[in-house]
Amino acid sequence: MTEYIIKNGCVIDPTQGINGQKMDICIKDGKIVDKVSNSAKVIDATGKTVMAGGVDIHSHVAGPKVDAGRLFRPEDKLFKSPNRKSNLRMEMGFSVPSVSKTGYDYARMGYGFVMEAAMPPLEAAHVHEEIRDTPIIDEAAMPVLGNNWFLLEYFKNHEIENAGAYASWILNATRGYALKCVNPGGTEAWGWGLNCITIHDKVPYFDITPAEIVKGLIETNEYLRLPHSIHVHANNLGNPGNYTTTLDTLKLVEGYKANNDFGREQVMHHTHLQFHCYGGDSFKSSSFESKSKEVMDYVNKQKGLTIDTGNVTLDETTTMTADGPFEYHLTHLNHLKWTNVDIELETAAGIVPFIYDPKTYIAGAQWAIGLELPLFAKDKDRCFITTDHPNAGPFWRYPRIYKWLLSANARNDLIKNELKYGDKVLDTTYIGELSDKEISLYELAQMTRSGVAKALGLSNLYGSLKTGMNANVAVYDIDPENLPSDPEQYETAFGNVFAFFKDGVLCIENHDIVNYSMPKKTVWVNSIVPENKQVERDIRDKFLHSYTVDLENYAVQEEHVHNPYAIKVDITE
Amino acid sequence: MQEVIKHVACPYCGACCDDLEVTVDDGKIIEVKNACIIGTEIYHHASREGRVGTPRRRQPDGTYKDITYEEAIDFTAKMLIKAKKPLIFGFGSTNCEGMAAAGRVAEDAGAVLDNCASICHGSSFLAIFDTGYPSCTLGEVKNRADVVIYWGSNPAHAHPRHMSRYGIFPRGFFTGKGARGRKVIVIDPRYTDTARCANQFLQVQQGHDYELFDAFRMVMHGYAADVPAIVAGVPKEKILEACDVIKAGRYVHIFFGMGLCHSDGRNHNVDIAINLVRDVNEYTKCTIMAMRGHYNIAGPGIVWAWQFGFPYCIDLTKGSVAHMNPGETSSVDLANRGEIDAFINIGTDAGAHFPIRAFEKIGGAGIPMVTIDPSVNMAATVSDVHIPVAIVGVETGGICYRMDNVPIQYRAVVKPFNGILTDEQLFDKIYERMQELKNAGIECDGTWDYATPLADVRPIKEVYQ
Amino acid sequence: MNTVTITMVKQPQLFLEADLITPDQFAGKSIEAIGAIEISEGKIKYPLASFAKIEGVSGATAAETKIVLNGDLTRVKRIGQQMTAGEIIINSNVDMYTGGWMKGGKITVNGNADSFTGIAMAGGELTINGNCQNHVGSAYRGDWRGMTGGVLRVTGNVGNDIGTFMRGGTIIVGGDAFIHVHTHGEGGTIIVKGNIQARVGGQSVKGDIFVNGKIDFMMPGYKYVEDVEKDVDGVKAVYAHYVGDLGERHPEAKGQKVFTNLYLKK
Amino acid sequence: MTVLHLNMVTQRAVEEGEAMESGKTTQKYFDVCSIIEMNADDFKELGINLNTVVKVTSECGEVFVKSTIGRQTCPRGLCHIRQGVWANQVVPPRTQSTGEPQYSGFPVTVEPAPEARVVPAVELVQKACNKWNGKLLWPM
Repeated sequence: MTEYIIKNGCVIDPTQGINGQKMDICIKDGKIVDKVSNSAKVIDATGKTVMAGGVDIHSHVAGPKVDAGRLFRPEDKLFKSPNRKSNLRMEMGFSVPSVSKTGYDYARMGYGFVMEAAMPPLEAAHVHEEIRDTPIIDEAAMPVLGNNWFLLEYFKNHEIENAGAYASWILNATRGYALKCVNPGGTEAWGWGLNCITIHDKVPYFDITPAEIVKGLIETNEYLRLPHSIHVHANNLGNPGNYTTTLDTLKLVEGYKANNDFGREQVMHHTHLQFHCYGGDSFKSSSFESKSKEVMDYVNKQKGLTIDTGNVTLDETTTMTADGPFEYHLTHLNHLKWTNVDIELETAAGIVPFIYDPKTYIAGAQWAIGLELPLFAKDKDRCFITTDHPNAGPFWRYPRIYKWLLSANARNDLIKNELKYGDKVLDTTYIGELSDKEISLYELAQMTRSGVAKALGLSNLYGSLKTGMNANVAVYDIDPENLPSDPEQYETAFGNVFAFFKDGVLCIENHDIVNYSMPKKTVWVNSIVPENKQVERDIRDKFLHSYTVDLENYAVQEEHVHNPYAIKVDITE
Repeated sequence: MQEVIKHVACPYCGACCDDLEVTVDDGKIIEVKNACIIGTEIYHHASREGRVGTPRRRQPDGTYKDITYEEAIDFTAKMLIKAKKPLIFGFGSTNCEGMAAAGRVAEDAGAVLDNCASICHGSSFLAIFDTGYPSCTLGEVKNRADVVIYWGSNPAHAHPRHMSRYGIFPRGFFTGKGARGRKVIVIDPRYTDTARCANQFLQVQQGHDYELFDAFRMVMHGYAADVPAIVAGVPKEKILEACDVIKAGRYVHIFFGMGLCHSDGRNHNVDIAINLVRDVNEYTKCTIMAMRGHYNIAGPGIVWAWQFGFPYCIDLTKGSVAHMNPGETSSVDLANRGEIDAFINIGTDAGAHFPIRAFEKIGGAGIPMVTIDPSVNMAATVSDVHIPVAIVGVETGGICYRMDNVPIQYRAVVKPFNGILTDEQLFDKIYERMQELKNAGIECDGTWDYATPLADVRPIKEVYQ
Repeated sequence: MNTVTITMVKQPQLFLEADLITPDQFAGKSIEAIGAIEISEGKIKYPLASFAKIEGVSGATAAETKIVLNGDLTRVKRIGQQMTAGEIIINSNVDMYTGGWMKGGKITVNGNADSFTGIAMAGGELTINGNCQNHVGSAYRGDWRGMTGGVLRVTGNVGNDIGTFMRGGTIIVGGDAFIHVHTHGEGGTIIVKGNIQARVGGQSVKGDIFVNGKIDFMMPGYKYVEDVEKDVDGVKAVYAHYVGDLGERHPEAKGQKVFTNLYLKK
Repeated sequence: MTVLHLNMVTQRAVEEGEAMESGKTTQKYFDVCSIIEMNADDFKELGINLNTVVKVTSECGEVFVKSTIGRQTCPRGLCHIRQGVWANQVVPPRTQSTGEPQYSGFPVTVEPAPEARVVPAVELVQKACNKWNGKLLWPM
């Protein structure tokens, strides 16, 4: 097998405390090794930054809702799709790219692993079909469980073993990775056109509250000793004044401890926090303001939490979430087309195009709040960069977000020159207070590599350049010893990786994709629990009476899971 | 030895019933349980004498001569490369694996890729582009809906088990009374067999559904008083009565069908229906769903959306980007306008289901034509080459998308007849052959033995980077 | 202003896509360079000179460039697409998308134009001295931003979907329209001097529609207000003023709901 | 002789679906698809018996089919031929720029043609495509 040596680059690897040290990275047989033979192909990384492949903790890239977003927005392709490169497949779409563009663009940013943020269990086969067609990147998907009828009933009666047996069955049936929770209870209420705004609102019929659901999920997750914690999108997303709901939700972790063998320390990951840090009483009134500091103050002192940002990129994009009632609310704000899919017994989804227009005050404030979160974060290993792709902006804008974080000038310029209500944004958010704060490349690597992999329980697969790791390595045109004076260079360099290795295969060489046919993994958790006849009977019963597919056709068949990589977690041992 | 295979999904309509039990004896299908009359017929057809077991080439006298797969694949691959604008149409009856493979072929060939939605629920796509699609899975209807509306659709005939599995009769979690607890409204120009199951039947004047929807929306927007005395042939009292039923419902669901898509206004009949759903959500929960015809006609829309971003009518001839605009890149319009120079009919029958005045411009235009289908259909009878393939859901499995876009995993119950290929295998082989031909220097240079070369017209090489 | 004259000398077997025939593309180019501009027939790209004789001189800028097209252009699509300035005169029938997404300048077609003429037009003048097919001045699929500006004039008849999702500008139809006029409109003005079969102003939010002939089937959602005198394309007449579509959402301005106005000539 | 001016639609029927799956070259498909259904009063006006062959003519063609009233009743002025080869002989291919032909809602005339032959599907399609050589290769 081919050997490579990435010579003389400035290596940044927080997992080993390496910060810009000049060293060689050797690759052999897909792994990072201590040394290679003389015949190894040399990649000259002089004056460049070398990092482990990026890890995305939350991105909507494959599955029914993403695809519906592609399907219902032909205008997202018109004059907006890049011209095809001769040796690649077509790359279609701006805010919701085709699977080819998704794989290519992640590789171009130096990312090797992406977590699909929401997989409706009933439609898991669809997610795996798209994963098959997405080139280069390894993927995993989280089944959405915060409004699942089985779990609502088990949690109501506090049957954690039963909930665990069911969740374990779902992870295996869907080839899923972690327990995702979106608008707990609220999405079930949406089945009747209702919602749960606070964590104490009762879910219609099921007589349970979002707080009880979240606690139940935490207990189930730790009972199952899963690699990742529960992954929460809290109630009341996107609404002015919602930060109190957010704090209430975050505080639910108090008293719980992580229980797993994967090095994960948190018991809850709260996703796209930007959408959950709003003060004020309405988008229309001038009371709308940032509460990122209040929320981050709590996050900073609570070790049981990790978060990702959900940065607004000021683009025209497509919002999509399992938070059905939120999307219904959104379509009333902008009167644009609205797609909704309620999924029997499980979840829902809504999709609405949205324009984060820098000429509006709200978009400017949302942009600022998204940047405040990582700037406030004390522990960069617990705060990760996302755009909640495509909700706050497309993922391929990450390099632009890095620019805004790495360079205060870039941020301040934008406030001054591009935001129409820049002064008002300065008044109502904390971005002015942070006007000289910048993160380092080392911190960026924590927020996009090491920290993310740890929170996902995937430290032994991703996010590190330690010897023996799978060789996912990105080389960027940035010289840490001579940082660019023009912040635009950050965006260019992080968006067009100089070289990228995926599992030891040279995928991008000299900025061009040279190989996209390397094997890629579908990572999933094979959870094993004690036999549970009660749950088996409950499952049979629900399929007999309530589902419209046969139980025997529900689990994704082996032939439809592509390049599976199982992480076995056996709690019976 | 007899074997009963259970939980088999049916390859007929978009209801995708997955509870069939098929009895097989020595590779022959003996009995089918739980399927409707049409589904049953599909399984029996698979075992019937006289199926086509090898590819065939049409002879000048109209007879067919058996050829090998290699010859058929070579013909198809060469045709796709040489034609300036080949059209690949169909996919009503294939699995998603076949559609994904066809997507790769079409992109490499620079073809137009279209599916049966183009003449079926394509208008619904246009409406979804404009207005979105507030929908649900069928289980939501079964478990929650107490008001069900079938508008311009006739499941009694087109989706025979739809009403019993999902729409009217099933007892769901919150709908334990089944049909007795549901109010059913049917709106159609004809008094159909579905209408016989309705609590309320509104006989709309054919072609005027749009106006009737507008009247419904007026009521929802508080302008009931301004509704004219008769709208689209329906008296105002009946409209108001139906609106009262809708507003009083806890969960309202609208199923719509070809009655909207095939009449004047096409997409706008659907788009206003979707807007009515938005309006009704101000009062109570309301969702809508297209009554997709074939068991996997939702599939190509889904697969191609992730490959190209468009569900149908995908013009890949530019090579650099995909383009979609029904009315221009749609199969019937391409045929009407004489805008294609090669045709693949796959898993459908353009010969029977296109208006003949459109089809004759393909079948009678002297352009090369290939039909890929398990059976002899009308398109096959005028094709240069007919390539039989395995029947999905009978001889091969795969993923198919139900009308609510839920993926259903299909199973094979018998081995492919005479060892014929699946769609996926066939398209993969066509793709391989295309690479071989391209490597051997075969290219699209504007000439092809059926076409008149244009003198002095020289193409530009290296069309994109 | 300099003029480039293009005369079709050959016909394609299929159709030609000529989105690069615009003053913007021609400006500052030599005749040879213009002849080398790509037009495509299916997946083959040809130099324009393969199909047409090119004469004259282009201007330094688009605004100083006029293009005259002669010969049979019935099978040529996308002429004048996205043009920003200058002038195009087409002495023939043309195919689809003529003047699509145009932002400025002037196009005159002395003949009929097919569908999607002036689609998502944002400015300039587009005149068809003949009939058009469907989706004149309409939006691209899925886009809520249809025609936003400019004047689109058709002297003859038009088909369905005239000004769908229109948000600005003016469409004037000298003859009849079939169905769906100003559907989903949210601004702009449409004047139809002939008759319309049905579906005028359906789902329209705001804007103005003038009809001088008859409407066979009125939308139920339009309500008569009063008779008014209006000056329409230079001619004064009395019109019955309707507002609607009462079945659609409407914005408020100064505490009043804003409706689409439909003026039907008495 | 009476000539009716009707509005025509074409849609699926369960009989058509079943026959289609048996094969479009079969007698069964021929029997269930080559029929026109109309309102009883319109039928009476034609002055013919059930199953008499009629000629249906639209703007773009004509077809001979057997006449019935049909269980799923049409209102006066509307007629229905089950989707398939015979209906498509008269369906206008115009699409209103949507891709979908005018399958429902186009004017036809219906007149008795008791002497005429109802032509089999293959013959209709092959003739339209200039590929008819005078004999049916598929026995019905």
